[in-house]
Amino acid sequence: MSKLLTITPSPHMHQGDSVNKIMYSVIFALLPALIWSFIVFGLSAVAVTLTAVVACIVIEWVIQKFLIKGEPTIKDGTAILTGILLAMNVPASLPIWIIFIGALVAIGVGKMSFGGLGQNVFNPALVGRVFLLISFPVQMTSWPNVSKTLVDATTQATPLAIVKEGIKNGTPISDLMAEIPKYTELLMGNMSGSVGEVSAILLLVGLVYMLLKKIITWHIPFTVLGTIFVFGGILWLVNPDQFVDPVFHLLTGGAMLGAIFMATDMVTSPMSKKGQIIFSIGIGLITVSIRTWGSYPEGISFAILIMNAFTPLINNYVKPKRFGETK
Amino acid sequence: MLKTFKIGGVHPAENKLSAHKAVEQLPLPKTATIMVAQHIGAPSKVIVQRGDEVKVGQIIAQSAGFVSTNIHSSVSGKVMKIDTVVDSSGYKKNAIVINVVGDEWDESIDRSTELVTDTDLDAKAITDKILAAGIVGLGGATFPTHVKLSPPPGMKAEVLLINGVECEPYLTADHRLMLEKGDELMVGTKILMKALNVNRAAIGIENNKPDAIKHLKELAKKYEGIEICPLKVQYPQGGEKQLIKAVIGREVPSGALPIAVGAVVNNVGTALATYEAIIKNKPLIERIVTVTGKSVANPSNFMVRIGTPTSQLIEAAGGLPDDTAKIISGGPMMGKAVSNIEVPVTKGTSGILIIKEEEGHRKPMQNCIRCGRCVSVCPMGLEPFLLMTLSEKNTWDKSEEERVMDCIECGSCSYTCPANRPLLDHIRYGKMTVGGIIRTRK
Amino acid sequence: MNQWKNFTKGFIKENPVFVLLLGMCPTLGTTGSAINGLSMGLATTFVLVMSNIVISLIKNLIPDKVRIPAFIVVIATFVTIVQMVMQAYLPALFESLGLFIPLIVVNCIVLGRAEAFASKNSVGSSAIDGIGIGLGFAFALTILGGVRELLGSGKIFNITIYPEQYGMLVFILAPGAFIALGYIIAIINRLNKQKA
Amino acid sequence: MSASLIYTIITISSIGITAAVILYFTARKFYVYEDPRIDDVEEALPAANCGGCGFAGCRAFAEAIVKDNSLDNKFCPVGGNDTMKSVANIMGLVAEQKAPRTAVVRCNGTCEHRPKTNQFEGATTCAIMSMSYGGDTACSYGCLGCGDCTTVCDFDAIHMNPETGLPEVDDDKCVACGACVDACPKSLIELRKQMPKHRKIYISCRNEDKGGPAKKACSVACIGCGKCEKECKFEAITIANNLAFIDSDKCKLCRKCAPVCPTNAIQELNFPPRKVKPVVEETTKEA
Amino acid sequence: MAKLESSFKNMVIALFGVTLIASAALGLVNDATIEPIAKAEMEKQTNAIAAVLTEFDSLGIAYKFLPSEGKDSIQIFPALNAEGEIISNAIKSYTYKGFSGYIEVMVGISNDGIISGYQVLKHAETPGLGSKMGLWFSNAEKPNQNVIGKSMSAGSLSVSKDGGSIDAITAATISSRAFLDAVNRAYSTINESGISTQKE
Repeated sequence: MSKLLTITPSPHMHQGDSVNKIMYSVIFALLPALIWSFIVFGLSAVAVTLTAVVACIVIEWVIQKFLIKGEPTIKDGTAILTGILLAMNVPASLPIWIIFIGALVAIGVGKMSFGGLGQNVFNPALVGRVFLLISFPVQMTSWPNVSKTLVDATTQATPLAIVKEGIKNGTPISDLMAEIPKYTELLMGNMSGSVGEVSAILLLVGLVYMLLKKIITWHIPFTVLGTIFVFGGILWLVNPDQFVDPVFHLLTGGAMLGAIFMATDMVTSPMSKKGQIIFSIGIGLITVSIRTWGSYPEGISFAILIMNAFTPLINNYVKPKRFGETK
Repeated sequence: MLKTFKIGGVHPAENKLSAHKAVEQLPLPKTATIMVAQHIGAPSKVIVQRGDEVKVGQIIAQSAGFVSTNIHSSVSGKVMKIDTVVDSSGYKKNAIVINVVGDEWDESIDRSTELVTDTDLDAKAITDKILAAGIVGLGGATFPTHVKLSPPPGMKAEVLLINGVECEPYLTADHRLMLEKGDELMVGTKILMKALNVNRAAIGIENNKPDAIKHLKELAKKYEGIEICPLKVQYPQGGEKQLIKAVIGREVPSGALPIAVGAVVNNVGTALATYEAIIKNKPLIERIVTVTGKSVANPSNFMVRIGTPTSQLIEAAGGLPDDTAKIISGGPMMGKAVSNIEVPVTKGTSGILIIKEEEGHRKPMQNCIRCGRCVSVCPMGLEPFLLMTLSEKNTWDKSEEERVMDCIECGSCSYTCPANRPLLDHIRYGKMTVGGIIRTRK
Repeated sequence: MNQWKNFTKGFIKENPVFVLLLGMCPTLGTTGSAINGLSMGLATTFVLVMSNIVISLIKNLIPDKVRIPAFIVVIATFVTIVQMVMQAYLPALFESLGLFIPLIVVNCIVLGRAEAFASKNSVGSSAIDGIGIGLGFAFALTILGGVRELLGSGKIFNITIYPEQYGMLVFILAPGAFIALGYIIAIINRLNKQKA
Repeated sequence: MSASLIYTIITISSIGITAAVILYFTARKFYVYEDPRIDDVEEALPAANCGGCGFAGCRAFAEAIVKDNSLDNKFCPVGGNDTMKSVANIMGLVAEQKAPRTAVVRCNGTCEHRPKTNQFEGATTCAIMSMSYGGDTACSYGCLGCGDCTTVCDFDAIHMNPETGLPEVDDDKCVACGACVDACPKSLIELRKQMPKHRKIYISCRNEDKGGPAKKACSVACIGCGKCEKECKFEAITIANNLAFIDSDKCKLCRKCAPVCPTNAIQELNFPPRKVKPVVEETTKEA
Repeated sequence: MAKLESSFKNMVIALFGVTLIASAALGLVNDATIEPIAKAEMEKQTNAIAAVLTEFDSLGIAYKFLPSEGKDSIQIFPALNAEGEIISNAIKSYTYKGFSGYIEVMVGISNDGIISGYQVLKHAETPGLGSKMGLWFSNAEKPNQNVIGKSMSAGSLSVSKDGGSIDAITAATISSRAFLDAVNRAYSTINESGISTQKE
């Protein structure tokens, strides 16, 4: 025989899934919500998204090629995903140069500083987003008005911001609710907010797709949303005049986007199912706490980043159930 | 709901290409190379010399300890040499090479096919005879069977499990055995029950072999105490601990043997070999081997004498295809890629699998993305990603703490890893090293 | 020891901030601008030099078991003097550094030099060591302050480089201090590695 | 003098006195004696913490020396005789002098000498490869080329040569700590006595097969023919298990053995070029 | 000279000596700087007052007044003209309604209710947003956001969102409201105290 026999230790079969496939499937799952946001916010959203994606790819390539001097791995789709998620977390009206800085921070600080794919402690897109939020608070909280996008963008507060300010001023919840869109509209995607926050229902479509493709399991998204619902609900039951109702919590802000696409980021979430549930409960509690008592109207980004920091600890202490373990 | 184990598991494509092929007798080889170490434990002691004439079934190497067993000549002829030969791993191992002349069987062996359903030997005598016949676990682990039949003091077997799961993709040897030698299997099981002094036995079969389940269920009516237990198709259903969990719902504690929960597991092949040894006085000199693979012209099941070179089996199944990348001895999940096409069949060879070029190579390794799939598929509830890292960093004490020794090397982790990381390679190394450390501690 | 080497080691090779990672509290807290960093660095330098001199003078009078309290008292005295003088004559600077001046007492650079150097060496060497390390500290704080000020508000020493609206606020805040420090240390490590 | 000044002096001074009293009694109560020689010995050691001495690190080594108060079987390979001498001075003992050693790699199975018979695709560490397979060549004794020895070296003294696929020791950097010796699953690395100008002559092979298979697997394998053994006047060469071995403590670097080897398995390094009969040159070229 | 041993006598004497000298040094420096420090503090306050009041000759005696709304008393610094009449007041006002709570503002209001200037003394508002109030409300080029020169006598100030005349800081309406709350409190306190109308 002319060819050499290959020798490898077992197993000799592989499921055939790859990092690339997973990443591109997640991107695919994001598309409906992304396309809807293009329709709602128009060209500015397209520009923001394109800039973020291209910037992420270029920055990752430059860092890998010239700083780390390794083999660039941009083809695995993670940079594209980070770019899309970053774009979905900022207002569509954000100036291009700011989103570029966001991409630089997301990839440069959030990902490559830790050693690249798989090594990062924090979700890179959220690192970028929070960096921008702290650095450029004005631009990052000027949301284009959905209903007037085709004309010139005027700014409008997000439902969460309206409620937050209202409560601060002592306006009763019932009056505030009149100011914000109806729940059905929130679900369909008719509120001001970040590029990717607008349509809860299309994000849910993405979730269903990812669950069917077995890219993620139900544990993280359902626990995060469930915790937000339950904790928000408890507060609401205690005093419906002081606290908004739980459905409002679920439908507004980045709750859906965060729970479905950001918290489930494999790299920064715990490995075991038990750990994932602890992680998700933490996110839910911190999110509602920040929304209710914190100084920012929305808190899921911070909540996810905070729990990201706990992930190694959770991984260390929460072990899967061992076979043959006696309780 | 079908019974199964509870933690982890995967479901690889089954590819049972040769399931409908009846077992054929493979012609005798020209020379038989019989390895001296064919089982777990001490290598046997060679008792023949160069130039000796041997008969089929004649003992040529003797058990050299409690965990060891006898080896018999599978052919008749002349001992050509006793020397080292390259085995499947590329290392040189001792072997007895016999030049085959004719097919002359030892007189004590009963070669008739008539079914005898009972033996008057007692438990001790059965166990002794199993040792004398050189029977080892034929599922692949090759653990000497007589050791399994001798529970340590203070322990008592309650149930005998016969493993007809055959969860490895491609392999069909056990499947064919159950279909074609059902009665002998049943009698063998009864004998093993007698040896263990238990009155309950269960044969676990994966649900993808409905004909075998039906056939054995029919037969089981005749044999008291044997039940047939269909199991969900889930890899590694055939793992000893997984099978026990699935069939009787008990979990073997970490580091303990199945006997700790009152179970003894034997392969269907072992049960058949027991029947032949006890009833027909025939030692373990041949076994059923599946020769298969997507590129193989004629995937088949052969009855093969121990010591036959692999090349002869492949030839019988239609020859070695041109685009062969790997030849695997055993199944695709736990089998071993052989370095050399001439390696002989041993007692543990359950199949010869030929893998095509496009499926035969590992994809480039990527960074771990901590997706946690290895954790969710591990049937032992371990964290393969962690064990691999610990192994790479040589942190053995932590590795032991994380129960690296519990790994059953089923390969589910490597199979499922989207980043193509060689998890099992590193874990196996960790297991070997930690095992060595534990032994020196004692 | 070569006195020149003794003096220069504090800048890069044994830079208290970038290499030894000492005195992080004032480093992160006071470097919102280059001028604040520089002032804090100089204040620390003064305390460092004075305490080094005094400690090397009295080193043989102090029994081993009470040396730490004695050193701390010496250091605390000089810090308090700095604080009072600054409050009296530089009230604006005192306003922005106020909280961190008393903390110089427990700045491990000062006690560290006292313990590791001044208590074993002559007055002259100790003074030079104090100046070197102190200026290295001031240098590090100024660089960090400059970087933060430049990135955060587009200025350096209050001279506008680019319009403030393009500044990244986070660099003025505490997280920016960590990020900037981290990357400066990375660059210094890289430079040191290349040299080696 | 103002009142505040007096108050200051009184309060601070009384704090000082109280502290001194407390410290004095605390120091007496919690007095712990630690042999100051441990610190001294540790300071004399090279602080490489490589474990070459067999202890967990330099501190552990120092503690062991002071505790046992002897230098038997204790040697720091990194610092060598100088370090041991200064340690001995601290301890007031006599240091055992050891000849300095360096590591050599006893395999010369480059790609051309030793053709591949298989293609290995598992995890690329020698340990894992040797655990599951003898290697990807017909010689199951030779270098696997995955570089386990290079990763364990704390002194940057051993590197893979990408052309030959074999590791090479940097004599100037090697301190003979033995980390690579332990790391090599094939036990190919040997610590040999350091000769003048780093001259070395050794059997660059560990193949214990009989002549035929050995030669077939690798063209420069030692076939255990014994010619070198007969040639050596100093009884430095012994043959065991079809394999020759040159004892570096007995070898006088006469170089008589190398030309007689039929397979060129004897490696000579850092020698001046040979002025010998062209016949030998011929054979060298052929190999 | 060898190091002193750690005997009881040595330890006590050494530490006593060190503390004695140190405290003496400290006391001396304290005595020397006590006046400049007081002067600097004074100057700081005077500067703040001077920054918010346009024209005055001297400062009257500062006093504190507890407004009917609010829990803390407010410090008022009356400014006098050459004749010793109060022409305006600098009021150290506060609010708790800031985005991050407490804000302290020095506001200068003339007797006829015109705001002559303000200075934010203490705040913890979001940098880049609420923190801009120091400049935002004194921008002479943007009449809609400038409070200086506005008359308080017509009623309290409020942001345009709440129907008032002042444009809030972009994306920091709460801080803006809080700021105006502090300004309004300053005016109402002055009115309540009634001292501005009294002549001394």
